[in-house]
Amino acid sequence: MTNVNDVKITPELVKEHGLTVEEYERIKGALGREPNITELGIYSVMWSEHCSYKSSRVHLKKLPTKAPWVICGPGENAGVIDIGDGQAAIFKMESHNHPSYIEPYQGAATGVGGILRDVFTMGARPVANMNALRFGEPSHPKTRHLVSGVVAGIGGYGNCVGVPTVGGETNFDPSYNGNILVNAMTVGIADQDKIFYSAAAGVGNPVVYVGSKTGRDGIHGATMASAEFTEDSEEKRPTVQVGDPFTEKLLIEACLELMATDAIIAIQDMGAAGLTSSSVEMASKGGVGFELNLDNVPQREENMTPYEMCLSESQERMLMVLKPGREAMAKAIFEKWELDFAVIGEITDTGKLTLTFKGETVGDMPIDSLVEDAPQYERPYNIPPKRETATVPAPTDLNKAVLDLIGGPNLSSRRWIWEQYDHMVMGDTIARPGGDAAVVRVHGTPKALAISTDVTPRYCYADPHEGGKQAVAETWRNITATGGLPLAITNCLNFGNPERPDIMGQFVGCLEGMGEACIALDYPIISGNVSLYNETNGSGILPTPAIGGVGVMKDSSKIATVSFKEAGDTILLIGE
Amino acid sequence: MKARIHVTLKNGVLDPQGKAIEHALSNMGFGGVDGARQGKYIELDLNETDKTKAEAAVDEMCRKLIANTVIENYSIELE
Amino acid sequence: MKARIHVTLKNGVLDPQGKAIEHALSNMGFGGVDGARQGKYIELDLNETDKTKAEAAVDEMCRKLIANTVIENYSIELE
Amino acid sequence: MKSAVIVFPGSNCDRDMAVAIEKVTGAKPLMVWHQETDFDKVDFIALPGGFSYGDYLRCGAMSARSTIMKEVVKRAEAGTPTLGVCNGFQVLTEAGVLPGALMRNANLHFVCRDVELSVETTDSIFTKSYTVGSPITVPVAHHDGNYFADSDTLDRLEGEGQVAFKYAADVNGAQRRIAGVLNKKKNILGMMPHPERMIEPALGGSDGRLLFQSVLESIG
Ligand SMILES: Nc1ncnc2c1ncn2[C@@H]1O[C@H](COP(=O)(O)OP(=O)(O)O)[C@@H](O)[C@H]1O
Repeated sequence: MTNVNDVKITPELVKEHGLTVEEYERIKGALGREPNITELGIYSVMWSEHCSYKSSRVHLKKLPTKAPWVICGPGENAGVIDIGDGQAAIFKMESHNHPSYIEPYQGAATGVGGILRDVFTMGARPVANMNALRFGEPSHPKTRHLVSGVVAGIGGYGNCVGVPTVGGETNFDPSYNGNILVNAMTVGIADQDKIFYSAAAGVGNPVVYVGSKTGRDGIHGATMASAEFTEDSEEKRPTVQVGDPFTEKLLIEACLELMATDAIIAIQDMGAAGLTSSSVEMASKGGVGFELNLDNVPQREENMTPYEMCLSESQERMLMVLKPGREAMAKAIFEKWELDFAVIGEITDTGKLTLTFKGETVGDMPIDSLVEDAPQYERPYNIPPKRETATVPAPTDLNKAVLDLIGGPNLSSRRWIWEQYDHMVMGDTIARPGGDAAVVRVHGTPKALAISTDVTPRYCYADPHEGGKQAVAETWRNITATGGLPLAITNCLNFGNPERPDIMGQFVGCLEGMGEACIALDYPIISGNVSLYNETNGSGILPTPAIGGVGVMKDSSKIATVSFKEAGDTILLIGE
Repeated sequence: MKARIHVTLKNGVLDPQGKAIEHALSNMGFGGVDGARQGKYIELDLNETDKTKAEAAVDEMCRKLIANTVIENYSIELE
Repeated sequence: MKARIHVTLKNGVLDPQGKAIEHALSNMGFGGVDGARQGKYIELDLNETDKTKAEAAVDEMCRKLIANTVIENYSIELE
Repeated sequence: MKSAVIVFPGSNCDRDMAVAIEKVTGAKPLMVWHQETDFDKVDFIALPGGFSYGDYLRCGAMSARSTIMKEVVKRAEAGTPTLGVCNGFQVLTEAGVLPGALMRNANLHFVCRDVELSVETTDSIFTKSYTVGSPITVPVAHHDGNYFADSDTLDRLEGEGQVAFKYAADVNGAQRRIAGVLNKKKNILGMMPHPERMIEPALGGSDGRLLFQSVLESIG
C-alpha cells in the first residue's frame, strides 16, 4: 500500500472516528486484518448513526409502509406513490440540524440541496419544497441569528433552483437553544415507467460520476451529525459544506434529460459520506462489487488523499451506473449543462468495494460488512409515563388572552418567513403558505397535490404515544381541509441521545403512536430520516417526530381554502 | 479613521461565485485566467482615533458580524 | 501574475448592504461607526507575465463583466 | 403571433413564461438556448425570470454577455417587442438596453408576494390594454429589484413616459418606486413583477394576462 495510507491506527484515532472498541474489533473481524486509514474512515461513516440507523433500525421495521398505492416504500432515496394516470409522487423529508446550527445559511441551504437530490435521483421533477423548523426561545442570544440565517439559506437555495417552497412550520422552545432543527422536504412528480432506483447491476458496467468536483468539504460531516454536541464543537469542526444551487439546477436538468433516454441502470446522489455511501449502497442493493479508480474522481483541490475523496461531502454530485456504450451520449448531455462527467470505475462480482489510487489498491472491504453486517443496537428504553395535564386558571380578560396567544412566538404570523421563499415559481401553487396544507397542481393535469408538515413536540413530550398519533393525524386533517385525499407520509425523527433509556423511550413511544395512526388512517410511511443526539451537555430537545403528509386532489378546481369568503356566510363548527 | 476589511473564503471552501466568474470570462474569450475568487471588501468610517483601540474593536466586529469565521478569513487595514 | 480587483459602489449610489452592516453593528452595541460601505474583492490568477498586457486585459474584463460601470467603480492591483 | 423565450443556465421561470404566452396567444413559443447564435424570426421575445448563472457576481451580468444576447439586443433595438421579467429585466439593464441597474433589496431579504402596481403609461404595446389610474395586482419574487438610476435619468424616464409601472407602496427600495421601465422606442420593457404568474384566477388573479394580450393585439 502507498504511503497515503501510512497512518498508524491508534485507539485514539479509532475513538476520534466515533467507533467503540467493540466496533473496531468487528471491523478487524470483517477484514481479517487491521484497516488502513481510508478504510477506517469508510467504516466510521458507514457505521455512524446517520448512515447505519444502528439505534433506530429495529424499531423502524415495525412501521406500516404498505398500501395498494405505494410503489416504493422506505429504503430507496425517497418513497413513491401512485397518484393516478400513470403518474407518481416521490417525496422525502430530511434533517440538516447540526450543520445549520454551526453555519445557519449554508447548513440550511445544503439541507435543501440534499433533499432535492434524493427526489430527482429517482426520476422526479421536484415540484414543491417544505420545511419544518425549531429554534430556541426568541430571547436566546443566538436565536435571531439562527432564524435569519436558516430562513435565508432555505430561500437562497430553493429560490435559485426554481422549486417553490410552499409551506412548513416553525416553533420556538428553550429545549432547542443549543440544537435547532432544520428539516426539509421535497415532493416531486414522475411518470411511473420512468422511476429510477439505486441497485447497481451488470458486471463490467461503468460507474459514472457527475456534477461538481470533489473538494475537502465537510469531511467527517456524517460522523459529526451523529455525535452529541459539546460547547467547543463549533471550534473543532470548521468544515461545513457550501452549496451551489446554480449547479444543482443544472444537475436537475441534466439528470432529467439523461433519464429520458434508456442509458441509466442505477443512480444515487452523493449525500452524507459522499462517494463512499453512494457506491456502497448501490453495490449492496445490487449484490455486486464496485471497483473505483480514485485518480479519475474530478477534484477541485490539489493533492487530495483517498481518505479525503472517499469522505468528502462536496455537494451537487451524483453517481450512476450506465449501460455499456452509453457513456459518450451521457457525457454530451452533462457537458451541455457544463457539469463534470467521469467514468470512475466498474461493477465487479467480488462483493467488495475496491479502491485504487496511483496504481495501488488503497482499500478493499466486503460490501456486506459495511451495510448489512453493520452494528445494530437494541438500546434499552423506558417509555415515560403520561405527564399530568397542567391546570391553567381561566383568564379573566379573554380579549387579552387571545391577543397574548396570537402575539406569542408559536402562534404569530409566519409571513416574514414565507415571503422570503419563492412559493409561486413553476406556476402551479394554488394554495400558498398561510393556510392548512399547501396545494400545487400536477402540471398540465386537473390534479393537484396537497402537502403539510406537522408535529407538536410538547404533546410528544407529555405523552410520546399520543403525540406521535397526533402529528400524523394533524397532517391528515390539514390535507383533507383543502379537499385532498391523504395518501402517505414521510417523517423526520428528531430526538436526543438514544443511549439514554428515557430518550429511547420517547423515540419508541412516538413511533408506536405514529404507526397506530397510520394504520387507522390507511396512511403509510414511505420514507423518512432519523436524527439522534440532538443534545447539548446532556440536555435533549423535545421529542420532535416531524411528519410530512401528501395527498391528492382529482379536480383542483374543487379546492377549499381557509379564508372566509363573504359577509353573511354561515360559520359551522364540526368534530367533537 | 478608516478601516478597510477584506473577507475571503477559507482555503478549500467552495467558491461558486469565483468559479462562475472564471467560467464567464473564458466564455467571453478572455484566455489566461487560471482561477478567480470572490470575496467582500468593506470600508468602515470610525470615529475612534486610537489605532490600537480601533484595531481591537474592528477585529471584534469582524468576528461577531462581518465575517463568518466558519468559512471565511478576514484581514483589517487601518488608516 | 495575480490581479486584485476592488469593485465599489459609486458615490451617490445607495448601498443597502453597507447600511445593513452599519445598522447591525450599532444594534450589537458597537458605537463609533459612522459609515459602512460594502464592495467586492476579486482575485484573478493570470498566466500573463507582462504587466502592461495584464493590466490592459484585466481592465477590459472589469469594464465588460466584473464591474457594472453604471453603479460601480473598480481598481486593479497587479503583483 | 410567434414568440421566443430565451433560456439561460439557471433560468427558472422559462416554463412559466412559455405557459403564459401559450395560454394567451394560443401558440407555443420557441425556446432558445443561450449558446445559440441565431433563431427563427419572431414577433415577440421574452427573457424569463430565474437565477441565471446563480445570480453570481451581479444578477444578469453573465447572461447579458452570452452568445444569444448579441442577437437579442440586435433585434430588440431594431424594434422587435422584447419583455424582460425579473432576471430578464436585470439582463436587459446589464446588456445596456435599458437604463439603470437593479440592486439588492433595501432590507436585504428576498421578497415573494402580491404587490399593487400603478400603470404609469398606456402608450406602449405592453400596457395599452391597461387603464392609467386603475391599480393592478401582480406578484414579485426577487432579491435584487431595487431599481437605481441617477436623478437625471429618472427625470428623463418619467418625463418621456418610459416608466411603465410603479409599486403602489415601497417594496424593495426602488428609486421613485419604479417597477418597470421602457426604452425610448417603447418596444422593450423590463419589469420586476411577474405578469406570467397572474394569468388565471386559480393563481390569484388575471391582471398579468392583459400585458400579454396587449402585445397580442398590437401584433395580431
Ligand atoms: N418554515 C416555514 N416555511 C414555510 N412556510 C411556513 C413555515 N412555517 C410556517 N409556515 C406556513 O405558515 C402557516 C402557518 O403555520 P403554522 O402556524 O405552523 O400552521 P398550523 O399550525 O396551521 O399547522 C402555514 O401555512 C405554514 O405552511
